[in-house]
Amino acid sequence: MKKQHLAALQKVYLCLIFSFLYVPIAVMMVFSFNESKSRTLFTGFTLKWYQSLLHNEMILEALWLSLVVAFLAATVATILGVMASIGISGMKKRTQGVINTVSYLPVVNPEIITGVSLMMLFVVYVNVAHWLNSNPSVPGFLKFLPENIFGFGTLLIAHITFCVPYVIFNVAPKLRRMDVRMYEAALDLGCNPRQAFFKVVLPELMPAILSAFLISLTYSIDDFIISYFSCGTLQTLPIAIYSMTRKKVSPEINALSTIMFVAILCIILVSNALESRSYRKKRIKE
Amino acid sequence: FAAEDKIQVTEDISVSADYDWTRFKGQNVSLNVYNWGLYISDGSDESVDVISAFEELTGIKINYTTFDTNESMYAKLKSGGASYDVIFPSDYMLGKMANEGMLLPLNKENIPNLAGISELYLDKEYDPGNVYSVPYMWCMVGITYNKDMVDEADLEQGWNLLWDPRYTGQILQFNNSRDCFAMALKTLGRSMNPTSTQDIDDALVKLQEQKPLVQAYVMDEVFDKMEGGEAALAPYYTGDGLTMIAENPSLGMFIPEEGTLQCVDAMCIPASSQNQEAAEMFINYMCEVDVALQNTLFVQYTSPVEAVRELLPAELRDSELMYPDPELIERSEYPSVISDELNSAMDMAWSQMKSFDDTGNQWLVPVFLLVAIAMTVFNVWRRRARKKRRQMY
Amino acid sequence: MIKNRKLAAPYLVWMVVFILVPLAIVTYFAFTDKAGNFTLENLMIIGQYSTVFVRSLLLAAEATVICLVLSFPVSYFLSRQRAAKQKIFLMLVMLPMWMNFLLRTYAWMSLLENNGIINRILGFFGIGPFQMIYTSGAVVLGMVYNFLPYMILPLYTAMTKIDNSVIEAAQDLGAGMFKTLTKVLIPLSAPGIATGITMVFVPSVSTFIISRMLGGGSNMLIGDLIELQFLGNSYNYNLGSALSLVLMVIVLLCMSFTNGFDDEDMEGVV
Amino acid sequence: MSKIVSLQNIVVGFDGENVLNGLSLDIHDKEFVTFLGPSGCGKTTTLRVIGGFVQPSSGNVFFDGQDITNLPPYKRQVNTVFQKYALFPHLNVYENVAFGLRLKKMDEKEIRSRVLEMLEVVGLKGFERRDTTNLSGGQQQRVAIARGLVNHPRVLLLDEPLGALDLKLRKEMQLELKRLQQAMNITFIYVTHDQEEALTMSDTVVVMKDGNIQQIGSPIDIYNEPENAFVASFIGESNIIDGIMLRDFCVEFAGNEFTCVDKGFAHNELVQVVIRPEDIQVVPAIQGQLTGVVKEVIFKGVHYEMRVEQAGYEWIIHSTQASAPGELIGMCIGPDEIHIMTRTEG
Amino acid sequence: MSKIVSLQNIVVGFDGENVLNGLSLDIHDKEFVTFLGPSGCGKTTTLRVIGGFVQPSSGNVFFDGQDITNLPPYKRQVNTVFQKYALFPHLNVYENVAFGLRLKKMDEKEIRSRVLEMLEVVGLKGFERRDTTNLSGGQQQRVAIARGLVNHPRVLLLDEPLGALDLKLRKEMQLELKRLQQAMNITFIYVTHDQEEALTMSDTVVVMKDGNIQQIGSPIDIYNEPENAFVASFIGESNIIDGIMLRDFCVEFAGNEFTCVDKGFAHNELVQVVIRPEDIQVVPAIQGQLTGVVKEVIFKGVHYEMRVEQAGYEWIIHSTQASAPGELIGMCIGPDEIHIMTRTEG
Ligand SMILES: Nc1ncnc2c1ncn2[C@@H]1O[C@H](COP(=O)(O)OP(=O)(O)OP(=O)(O)O)[C@@H](O)[C@H]1O
Ligand SMILES: Nc1ncnc2c1ncn2[C@@H]1O[C@H](COP(=O)(O)OP(=O)(O)OP(=O)(O)O)[C@@H](O)[C@H]1O
Ligand SMILES: [Mg+2]
Ligand SMILES: [Mg+2]
Repeated sequence: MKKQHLAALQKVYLCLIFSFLYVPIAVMMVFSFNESKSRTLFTGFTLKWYQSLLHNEMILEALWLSLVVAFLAATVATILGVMASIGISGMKKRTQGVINTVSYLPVVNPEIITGVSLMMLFVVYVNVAHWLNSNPSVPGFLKFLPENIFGFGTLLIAHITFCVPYVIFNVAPKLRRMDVRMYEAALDLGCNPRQAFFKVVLPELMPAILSAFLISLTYSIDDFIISYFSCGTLQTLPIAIYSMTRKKVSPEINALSTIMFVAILCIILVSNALESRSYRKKRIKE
Repeated sequence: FAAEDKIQVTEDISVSADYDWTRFKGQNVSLNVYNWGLYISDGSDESVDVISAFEELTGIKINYTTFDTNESMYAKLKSGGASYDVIFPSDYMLGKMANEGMLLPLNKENIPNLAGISELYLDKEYDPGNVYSVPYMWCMVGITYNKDMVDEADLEQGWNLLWDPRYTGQILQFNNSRDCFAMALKTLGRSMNPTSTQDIDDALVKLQEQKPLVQAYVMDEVFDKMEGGEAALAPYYTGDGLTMIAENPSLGMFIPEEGTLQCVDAMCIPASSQNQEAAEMFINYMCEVDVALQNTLFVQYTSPVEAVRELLPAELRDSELMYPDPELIERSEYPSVISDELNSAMDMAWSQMKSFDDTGNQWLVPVFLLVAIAMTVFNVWRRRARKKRRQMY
Repeated sequence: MIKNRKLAAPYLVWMVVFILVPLAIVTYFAFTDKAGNFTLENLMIIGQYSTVFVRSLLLAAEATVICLVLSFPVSYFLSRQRAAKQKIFLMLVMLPMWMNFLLRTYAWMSLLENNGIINRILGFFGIGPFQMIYTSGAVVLGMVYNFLPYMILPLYTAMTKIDNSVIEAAQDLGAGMFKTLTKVLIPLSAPGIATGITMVFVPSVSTFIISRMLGGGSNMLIGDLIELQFLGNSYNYNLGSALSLVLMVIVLLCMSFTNGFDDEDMEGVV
Repeated sequence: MSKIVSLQNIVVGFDGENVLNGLSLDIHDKEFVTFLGPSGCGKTTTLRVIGGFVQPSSGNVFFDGQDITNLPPYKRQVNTVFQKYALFPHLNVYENVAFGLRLKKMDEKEIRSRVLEMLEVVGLKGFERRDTTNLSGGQQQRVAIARGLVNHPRVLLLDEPLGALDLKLRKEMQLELKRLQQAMNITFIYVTHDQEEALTMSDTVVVMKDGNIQQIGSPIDIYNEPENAFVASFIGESNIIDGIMLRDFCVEFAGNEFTCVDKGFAHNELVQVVIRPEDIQVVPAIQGQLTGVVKEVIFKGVHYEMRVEQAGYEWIIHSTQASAPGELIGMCIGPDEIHIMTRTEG
Repeated sequence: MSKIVSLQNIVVGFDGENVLNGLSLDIHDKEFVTFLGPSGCGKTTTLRVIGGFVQPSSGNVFFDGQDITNLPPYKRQVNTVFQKYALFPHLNVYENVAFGLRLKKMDEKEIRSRVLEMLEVVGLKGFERRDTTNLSGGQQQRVAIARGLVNHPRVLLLDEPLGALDLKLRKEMQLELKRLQQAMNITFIYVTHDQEEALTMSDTVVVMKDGNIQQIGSPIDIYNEPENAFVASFIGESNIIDGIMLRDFCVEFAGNEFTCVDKGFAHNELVQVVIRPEDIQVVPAIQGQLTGVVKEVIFKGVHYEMRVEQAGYEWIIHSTQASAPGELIGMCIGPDEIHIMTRTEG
């Protein structure tokens, strides 16, 4: 009896929490179909914001930039992070501790500090380059440093910097827990160490690597503060949105978010369905 | 206008023909333009896209981005965080930047349209002789009000209306120290530009007095709030007031009789620009009558280009908000460039007002820091010791 | 296994150049004045902003505690579901994180305003309107909303490692629901709690967007203050760096109490 | 001996399938009772019903005469040693054992003396401050037992406590558990799927299959007098052959008539005959009641295991003398060694 | 039979302690060799030396007469079945088995036929596309074996492959492994700490202790003629008693003289006597060569295990007849059952 009450209570509670999480998103989606620009009164159904979204170059460009940066940053961060995890796993405990602690800094530091400190690094670099290039007593071959670095490069560097630690924290524990015998088995069956790495260790780490990649992607696409300080004259999607939230968010942005939400939901559902189907197939065969 | 001395670029835009618009064609020149958000006729809401017209006309690619405050724009340039070719600072910021050598003197030969700009907006104290700047838009600070919520009779109070406790929680105030202090000083009967720390201290008292009445400190969020009927009163720029009124007819705006701030947003070329000539071409283009007209129609600020007024629809041409009484203008001031010292005093006062409690002891933070570091060290040591103890087994 | 330490070299270089050097620069700025001379003045000035600090820490702490209280049961329930269901629920928890942070907060504005959706609905029943937006409650709500998943996920990860039989063992030995919670569940999810607290507290204490959008800018938080130094009217890198440094120390201090830089604990963080 | 735990018509279902189908069982005080059965037969579930972790959908649980069906686990005078120990990883050995006592708000001094005493009993003196996670399997095992016993439960439930240990440790722990039960003088209810373990330790063995009880009895009864083929084959290796009961004391199987000691079956009743491998005597082929060909001989130390084919049936024979594979041997089976059961399906 | 693997004076140390102390050993082709010994005695290490995963600090490994001490694992004609299988979880059954062949860049068709053939041999036909993680322990086990065997290694190393399986499955797999080895006709080197397993499967058993070899021999030799007390006690239960060899064929122990079949010891040499529990006959007290009091009787199914105290020594006796605890019984030991060893320490 009591257990049933508890189960019901649990369901109600979960429902409440999830509706808390989804109410704002629902609002956003509903008002992407709103006839007027009002954010609080639904005056009628329309698809015009979706249409005009397709013609809003500013938003589309920002979206494109965000996607490109996110993919590049996530890819580089994943490669760098995986290599680092492997390298670190071979080090002494104490060295590992130091490296982990430093890697932790971007994670636990307020984003604003990471953003500002990176910007200051770039500024220092710009000043140094400027000094080198303009100081007549510096030999000519040293005057190659570009001064105008703010832009895509700095944005990418900033994103990679805050993504790598997440990759390491995802991959390193998996690597540590991985069964050494798996690697030995590969050697035993005729792999040389290199083959063993690519054929056994890497696939084994793949789920962790994949989730690290996804995490990096998420953080990178959503990042506003760090990008804000390092983007130069460029505009990522969050920056574009930020400049809008200070006026009035165009319902086009709601439309964009709705599209993105639906797209992500579809990806998740499809991948889940595929997985469970192959799982069921396996079951049936048994 | 004779058709032959005009080049028709688009249906709505023609530019003067005695200017070599095409000299950069095919050279892959691009300009980084840094302007206020929603401050140009960009093609949205069925307006005319003046930027793409410029691109078509000259073959110069415009990389257009926006900022939201003078200060963030300044910070970005100052830090070297980006290099722009054309920027749109306001008066006092323009003066500050010029003083700091951040702007290039303009080559006026490349900007013949300067001649079309009304004397009223030229040669002001922030940039004597317009060495660095060409005015782009002009406005004043007024008070928007919601007719359903505000008694018209109260408007007599002028700036003091913003200190009227009957509107507690209905007032939106600038989230911008400069404008807030200007208003506070005005109600004290002083110049809107602080001249001493005494001014700042007194204004601070005034602002702290006002704080309980204020619903929120906002900048451009004001559009959304006022149009949505979230608040009754909000001081803001006249041009934006016109936009708001157009969206929500129950809004009104007035300029207090005792005088107000007038503001100019001007076009300048930062020192880091690599394409001064192209930038000057852009500035000249923006001063074309057709272009200025379109921008004014979109932005609803007053264009300094004299010929524009005649081309405007009647309700704008005769609007008190767009072209106020010259006497009122006489009574108004431009924000001046103030010293670093006053500026940081103002900041301190501003953040004090925002955090509205009494100030703490200046030793608090260093002492706190030391304690924190000591505790951290102790903690790490303790953890290490515990680990060691565990490993003993 | 593959003990090729050289593989870490690129990252180590990266780490030094893009993590350590920037922090060193921040520290340098914090202890110098505009002319580049050593000074403690920046840190002294911060003393006058102590109310801002206290307010930020309090609000962040409030948000963290609320997140913890809300998430604990959620994570527990999730960790006791069947594997397939767990996956779906986890996705549901993570999905909002894919939506833009600013837009979600903006949506809350629509909900909370005086003429907002909630007040309209309440008005329909003849209640209200209430002033909800531009209160510190709204700020805390925004923090809770935005950072709740960061609390749920690490807690959940920690709890999946708790075997059901351990809970049953506690009951078997005479612990009722409350005692099981305090003596077994909470101690065993401690790593998750620690990570969660960090992941919620840190961004809460430094946010300036939430306080601006939902708090109406009336009450300044540390994040606002720092932003003001770097992007605002004040334009004072030195003070901004000093503020950042202090904030960083506070955060690291909190961290050192909750969490021992153990990357195992970080696993659940997504 | 009085009944201490009594299950009456317990039905438990998961996902619509009944795991226990109306199980009834009495357990006497101070006995060592073992539930024995193949994996999935419901042993753990039965234990969990007694412990209070599973609510039967019908039926009642009595403890010392009182109905405790709806009593939550923490109010029952029963303690459990879980399959994988379920020690609290955040507590050291001492605190693990003291856990139950602390909940009773006992005096710290008394707790101390009882915990130390109990640790001594299980042979873990001096391990108080050790982390449980660093202990070996056998040591963890003993902590789990001490943690249960220190509360002086009336009944201790043990769910395959030795499942994870290796053979040698397992044998040692079997003896130790038995000794403990006698020393503490309380009831142990023990779950295993290892028949040797069940025989070695128990006073009473409950053989289960598919949620039903197959047989309850002392180890000797169960081994020597299995009630059906399932019990016979599950308890030790057996030769189980279909036969016909020609008349009292005479049974026919494997194409031959044998005298036996059973009677009371119907005339020509179809029966099953159980013969333990060690009960078959190997004799020269001509002397055998049956003859067969040796297929395989495996040395098992104590004896040789031979598989002998006779008329299509493969006999398992344990003998101390090895015959060569391929050899024709005779087999003799004494009347005492033939055990007759009524034939059942499966 | 030729030597296929030969270890000479292998020394392996970890952390400054020698795990193997100059171990030498020859393994003959096509034999089933088992390393048997208590946990930590160096069995796995020896196997890893042969497999190439551990480099001995001194000594040589020969394979088919060639020194392969410095050859890396992937160049040795040896395959290993790891303790917990170490199957590749990202590959299905087929791909796991095909792994080694693919590395040899073999023709896809040939791979297919060999893999399928091998899966059939281990009884996993039809399981090709299954995920290894969903297989039962025994099935995983067989995949691991197939993965090794499909490469046609000259020697297959197996490290406690049955350690994780339950008793029933274990017994089945033992027979199956033996059958496989005979079918494939290659050398198996097998590690276990379960003496029953070693006896059941091996052609040769190598008994190890603390990195040294104690005895090498056939299961029967090892069981019946242990060379020292360690081997005797490790292989099955034993009564080991100090005695004195009075003269050839006559030994004194437990206060009595016994005839035996051993000779060649020095006069009055101190010896140890090994007697298996099942070799002691229980007789009425007056008829016994020794008399003792029954302390404990445990029913073990096939027999009763009795602990009998006689003059301070506790005898273990296996008997099919139970005596009552406390009873005075006589014990008889035939000359054949007495095994004499020179006395060693420990
Ligand atoms: N919580 C549960 N939910 C669903 N099915 C369950 C649950 N617990 C047990 N079962 C099912 O009930 C049946 C009996 O399980 P039980 O654990 O009692 O078996 P067991 O005899 O202890 O087996 P084992 O020897 O493997 O431990 C099994 O088929 C099992 O799958
Ligand atoms: N890589 C290693 N580092 C340090 N010590 C090791 C290592 N491998 C083995 N040892 C030590 O060497 C000794 C022998 O180990 P080995 O694994 O060979 O024993 P084993 O006979 O296989 O035992 P088990 O039956 O437990 O598997 C043990 O004391 C072990 O602790
Ligand atoms: Mg069970
Ligand atoms: Mg081993």
